Amino acid sequence: MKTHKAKRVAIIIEQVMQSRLTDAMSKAGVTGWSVLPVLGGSGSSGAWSREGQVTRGAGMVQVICVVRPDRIDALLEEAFSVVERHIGIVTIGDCEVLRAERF
Amino acid sequence: MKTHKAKRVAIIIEQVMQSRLTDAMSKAGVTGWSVLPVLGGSGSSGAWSREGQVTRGAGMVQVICVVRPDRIDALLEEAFSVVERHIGIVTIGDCEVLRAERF
Amino acid sequence: MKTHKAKRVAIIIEQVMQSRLTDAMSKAGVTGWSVLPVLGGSGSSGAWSREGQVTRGAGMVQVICVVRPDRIDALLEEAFSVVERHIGIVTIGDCEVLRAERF
Amino acid sequence: MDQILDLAATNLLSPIILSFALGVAAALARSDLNIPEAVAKGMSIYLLFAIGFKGGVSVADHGIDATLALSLLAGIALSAALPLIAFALLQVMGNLSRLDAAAVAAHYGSISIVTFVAATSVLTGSGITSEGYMVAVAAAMEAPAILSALWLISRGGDARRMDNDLLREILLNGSIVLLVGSFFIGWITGVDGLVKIEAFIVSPFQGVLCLFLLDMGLVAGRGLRSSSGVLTPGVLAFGVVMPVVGATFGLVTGLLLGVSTGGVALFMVLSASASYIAVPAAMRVALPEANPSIYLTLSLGVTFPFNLTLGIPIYVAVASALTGGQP
Amino acid sequence: MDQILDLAATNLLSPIILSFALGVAAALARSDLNIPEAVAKGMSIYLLFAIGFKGGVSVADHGIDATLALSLLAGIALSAALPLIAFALLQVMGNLSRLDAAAVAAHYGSISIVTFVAATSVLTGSGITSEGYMVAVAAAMEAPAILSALWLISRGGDARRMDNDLLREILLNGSIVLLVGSFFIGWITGVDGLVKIEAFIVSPFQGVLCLFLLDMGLVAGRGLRSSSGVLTPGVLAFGVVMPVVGATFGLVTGLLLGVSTGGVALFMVLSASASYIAVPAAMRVALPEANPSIYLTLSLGVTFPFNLTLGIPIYVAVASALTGGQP
Amino acid sequence: MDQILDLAATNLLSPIILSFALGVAAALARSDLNIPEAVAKGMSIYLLFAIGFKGGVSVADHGIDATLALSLLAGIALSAALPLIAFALLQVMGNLSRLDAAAVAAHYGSISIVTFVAATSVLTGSGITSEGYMVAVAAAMEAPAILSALWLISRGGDARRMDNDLLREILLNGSIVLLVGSFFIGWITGVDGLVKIEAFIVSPFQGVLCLFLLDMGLVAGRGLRSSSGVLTPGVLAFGVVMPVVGATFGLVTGLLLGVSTGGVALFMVLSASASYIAVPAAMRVALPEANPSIYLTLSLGVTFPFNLTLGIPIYVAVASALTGGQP
Ligand SMILES: Nc1ncnc2c1ncn2[C@@H]1O[C@H](COP(=O)(O)O)[C@@H](O)[C@H]1O
Ligand SMILES: Nc1ncnc2c1ncn2[C@@H]1O[C@H](COP(=O)(O)O)[C@@H](O)[C@H]1O
Ligand SMILES: Nc1ncnc2c1ncn2[C@@H]1O[C@H](COP(=O)(O)O)[C@@H](O)[C@H]1O
Ligand code: NA
Ligand code: NA
Ligand code: NA
Repeated sequence: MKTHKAKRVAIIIEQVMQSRLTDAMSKAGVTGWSVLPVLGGSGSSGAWSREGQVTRGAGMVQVICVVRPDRIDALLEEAFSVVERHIGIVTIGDCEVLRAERF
Repeated sequence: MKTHKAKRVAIIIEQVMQSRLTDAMSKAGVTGWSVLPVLGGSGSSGAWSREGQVTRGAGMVQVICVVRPDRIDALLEEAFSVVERHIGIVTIGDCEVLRAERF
Repeated sequence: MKTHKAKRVAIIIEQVMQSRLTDAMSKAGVTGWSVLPVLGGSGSSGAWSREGQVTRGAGMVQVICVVRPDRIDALLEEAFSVVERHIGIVTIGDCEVLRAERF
Repeated sequence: MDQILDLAATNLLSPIILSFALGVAAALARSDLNIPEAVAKGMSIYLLFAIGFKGGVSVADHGIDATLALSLLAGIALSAALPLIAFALLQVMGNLSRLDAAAVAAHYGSISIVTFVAATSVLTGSGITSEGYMVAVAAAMEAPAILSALWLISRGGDARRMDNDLLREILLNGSIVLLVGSFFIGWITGVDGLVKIEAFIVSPFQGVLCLFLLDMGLVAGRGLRSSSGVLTPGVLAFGVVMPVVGATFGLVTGLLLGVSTGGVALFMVLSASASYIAVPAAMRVALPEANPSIYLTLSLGVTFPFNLTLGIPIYVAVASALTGGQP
Repeated sequence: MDQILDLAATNLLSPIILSFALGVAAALARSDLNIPEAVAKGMSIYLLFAIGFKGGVSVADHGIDATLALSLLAGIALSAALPLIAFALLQVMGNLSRLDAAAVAAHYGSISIVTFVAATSVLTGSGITSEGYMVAVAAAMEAPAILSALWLISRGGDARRMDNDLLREILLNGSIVLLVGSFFIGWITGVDGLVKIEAFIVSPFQGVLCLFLLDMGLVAGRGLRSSSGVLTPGVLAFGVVMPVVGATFGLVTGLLLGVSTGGVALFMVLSASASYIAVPAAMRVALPEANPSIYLTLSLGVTFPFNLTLGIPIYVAVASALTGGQP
Repeated sequence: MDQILDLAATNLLSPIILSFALGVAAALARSDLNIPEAVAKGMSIYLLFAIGFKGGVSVADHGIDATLALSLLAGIALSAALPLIAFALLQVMGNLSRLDAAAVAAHYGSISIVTFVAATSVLTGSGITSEGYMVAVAAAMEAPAILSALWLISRGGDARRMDNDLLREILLNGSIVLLVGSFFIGWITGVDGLVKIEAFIVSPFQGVLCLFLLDMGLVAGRGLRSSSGVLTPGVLAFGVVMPVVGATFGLVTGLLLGVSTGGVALFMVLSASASYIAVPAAMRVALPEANPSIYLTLSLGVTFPFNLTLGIPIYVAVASALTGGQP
């Protein structure tokens, strides 16, 4: 099948920052993303888990965003401005997509 | 460690289409996949979120499928026939796997 | 933006093995990971789903771990010792990361 | 008229409606208040189980009415016919594409079980009884509208919308199975069974309904916020006119069947209400090109609040007036 | 015999059993009815907390029976011994590998707390009392069976199945901790404590149990559908024979201990029932090569419904007959 | 003194506290017992809705006290002032960075609604009444502390911590909206409304609180286990000293306002308690460099259990002694 080159950006970020991140992504002209739940994890700031949590301050989500390669710089610029002072991790991978006309 | 080349296909698709997609994948000879929850997202058809939803018509999932490179075309063919008329996004990435004999 | 090469390891493993896996990863000097929920799937040992489950024996999770390329071998060695006798699947992909100093 | 106003006022200031309003207000003000999906689904399962069970017990208690079978058939006919009327009305009032119009029409032929539940609360509160089997009528009215709407589309030359998998999904969707199943459980176990689980399915029912409507309000408010602009004035008006049209058909049906005052009111409510749980799923499978923002916003954001606040008191008052019962 | 049939009939037509049947039927018909995992887990926590608490209150109320310690020891012995019998029986009846047989055996030595809960419901419904500390016996019987089964395997030369982490996981698994913990809370706070939370843990209990069994039915039905063919006729038969064998051991134990009619019945039920929550997790860690479809389907799809429908009434009737109590 | 000990003993052996202790013990012993996030969130929504509603009904029932507005203002002032005191105290007692100290201070100016709920349980159990509008005071005290703490930081030259989005998130966070919203619903519907949903929001309340505190215990225990070492002895001591200091301010405020014995006790409890739900979220946005382990562990792992076990009985006894009420 005919596929097209694209970039898959995965940003693991604190849940409280999610809307700020997606707003910034919109500003960078990115129109599509998906948010995936994260159950727990560990990093330089220690371990955490969602189990039984009611506080709204804990917990991270993963925002996945598939973009055309030429949009990646604007996206990273904006995303970085949000994650800069916050914990979290941004990865960028190459991928192929079907139906590139859709995004 | 010894690793083997494979393809990682990630399909974000409406939940109502999940069983149709996995049935189609079985038909294409794919025997292994995993389904991950998606909390929300945004695209050309607007934004959505799972929060508080009881309708069965909303919401997407991500189907992840690691396949041997030679199976990828049959898989995409079948997957495409399902997602064709529906919203959703299909990405294919290169990866290495441990224990290739298992799939 | 300046990015750095890294490896993204995704391990789909039974939930009962999760803490054993992350303990092994710590032993291999890996300090960061995230755990994502998996709703269901299918493989050589049949199909499964989390729906309505109360048993603690069923269900898998996906552990995602972004590491510096030079750490990958130690990580796979340790991860393999845990998944060896168990069902599950380990994929390794190339990626770029922002803020490499953080991990 | 005074009666209607009275009933409407009591209704508007009930904990149930105020909870819904709180949800809408919180969502419009962009509060982060939200109810987890699993909890919302759990509450909807509770409500379906409770309402089905109580309906079954009532049938066990009062025996089968001669009109039960007729009522079921009438419900199926209403559900199948209303989409045609809705579709025609949309041609006149809205400027929707055929696909969008058919998808909307399917929702209005089918029913909203929460509206039904809210109406039974109002009836109980006013001391008006109704036939226990109306729950079964509600279940019977869920699916036929979907088939009607798909038939409308296929008539337009657009084929292959339906297959066996979809048919099974429509007929055996979770709400129907749970409603019908618990109805039979209630019927079989009768009052003895009810006594055992009364403290679970009767006493806390109103309270759970409050939290559930809080959630519905949150979802409706979020929908209105993000889909503002999707609905033209004509389509918006349809969201208020169609329930009244539907209720009229329900009224005539109920009067012809000769059911009780409460039964007539519930026929009106079922005909007036629009599906929100089951039909959207069928539409996503069969008519994926139809815009979900339109039918979800119209059903949950316009018609549901209309029925909840004004519709139900009106239907109850009209049914009371025309059957000689008192509201 | 008449007694048994009566009890069985009442039991079969109770809301609890019918809810389970509805779940199985919905799953077999491939309805999309399902209860979210979080809600199912929430209900199981509620049931464990309530049953433990009530057991503790009952001990606080009636004082410690001289047989409490003996009953606990007997429970541990039963749990440790039954896997050996199950394993031997499987060698005769089934054609399972040693690993699969050991994994299955572990499940049958351990207990199913939902079966226990359903049995106490039947006892309460029949006006038969039982020792409050039977809840503690249930908790004590959860883990020893796992150790027995692992010993069976290690005897076969297969070592390194057990480590300290696993031992801690087995002994401190969530159900044991919650059951024992709430038992002590009930014991400490006594009837005063019960009065405070009665409206939560007593009144709605039966209703929650209905929805929980609906969920168990859905999961069992889905399991039966997807694992049909996994179980040979011999293994299937084991799923019905073993509970009867276990119940017989439980019966003898209960009679020797001289506990009440209800106590004897519960010893039978605990011995007859097979774990579904805790043991599968231990097996996945220690015996990953054993096929989970076999033990899960057998435990939840065969033995659980057997006990729920026929087993419990039989055990209660037999216990009544042999202790001179009336069912 | 005897009174205090009595009250403390009754309190310590209540199902609520024992459930919390069970949770802590299970987590410290590394049991896998856990309550799903969705269920925990569902319970917290239930508790907020119930407590708000009951407060509103009580206001509807007893009329508006002349001191209502004064109490609200006093609450806002307390919430704004306490962070300054906490910050100063931390400079003396701990060795935290300015950022960490400000983040901790924000938590102690704000309030813990579960502590408030537990205190009302103790009051009800002791037959002490309190003003229904104290729920509104609780809601009013949630947010000002956050603004105070951010002001503290901005004074240190560190700017741009606050924007309109954050301000909206703080003022319209889910707990405030639900608490205030259900307070108004209760107020509007009054006793009539309460009667309708009493079986849901009153009767099972204590029981739900038990399970919720079990969950809080599990989370607190896990936090203590993984953050042991994060807190220096000085900071740990702050976690016990600050509530007493806060309670003293609350006491004086309550006495000056002339509210009832229960009202004074609740002013003490609100001032003594530290936020756990809303403030952490604001801190993660505005002060991401502050270490969450410090404020979460201190608030949930130290101050919450202190208030729950010893604090509340002391505050109630002191309030009783100084207002001439009896505990
Ligand atoms: N290398 C990594 N791979 C995957 N997830 C990570 C990694 N590092 C951090 N995370 C996630 O980000 C959270 C915060 O990381 P940190 O800022 O290092 O404490 C962790 O708890 C993980 O959930
Ligand atoms: N570029 C993208 N990256 C990640 N997810 C996407 C993307 N585009 C669409 N999606 C997901 O697919 C859904 C439907 O997309 P669309 O058909 O564009 O409305 C969105 O709501 C997202 O959850
Ligand atoms: N090729 C695959 N791609 C994605 N997930 C897989 C794959 N194979 C197995 N899995 C996941 O791992 C589980 C166990 O696989 P198996 O050991 O093959 O039965 C499956 O149920 C899936 O959730
Ligand atoms: Na309708
Ligand atoms: Na057993
Ligand atoms: Na405070």
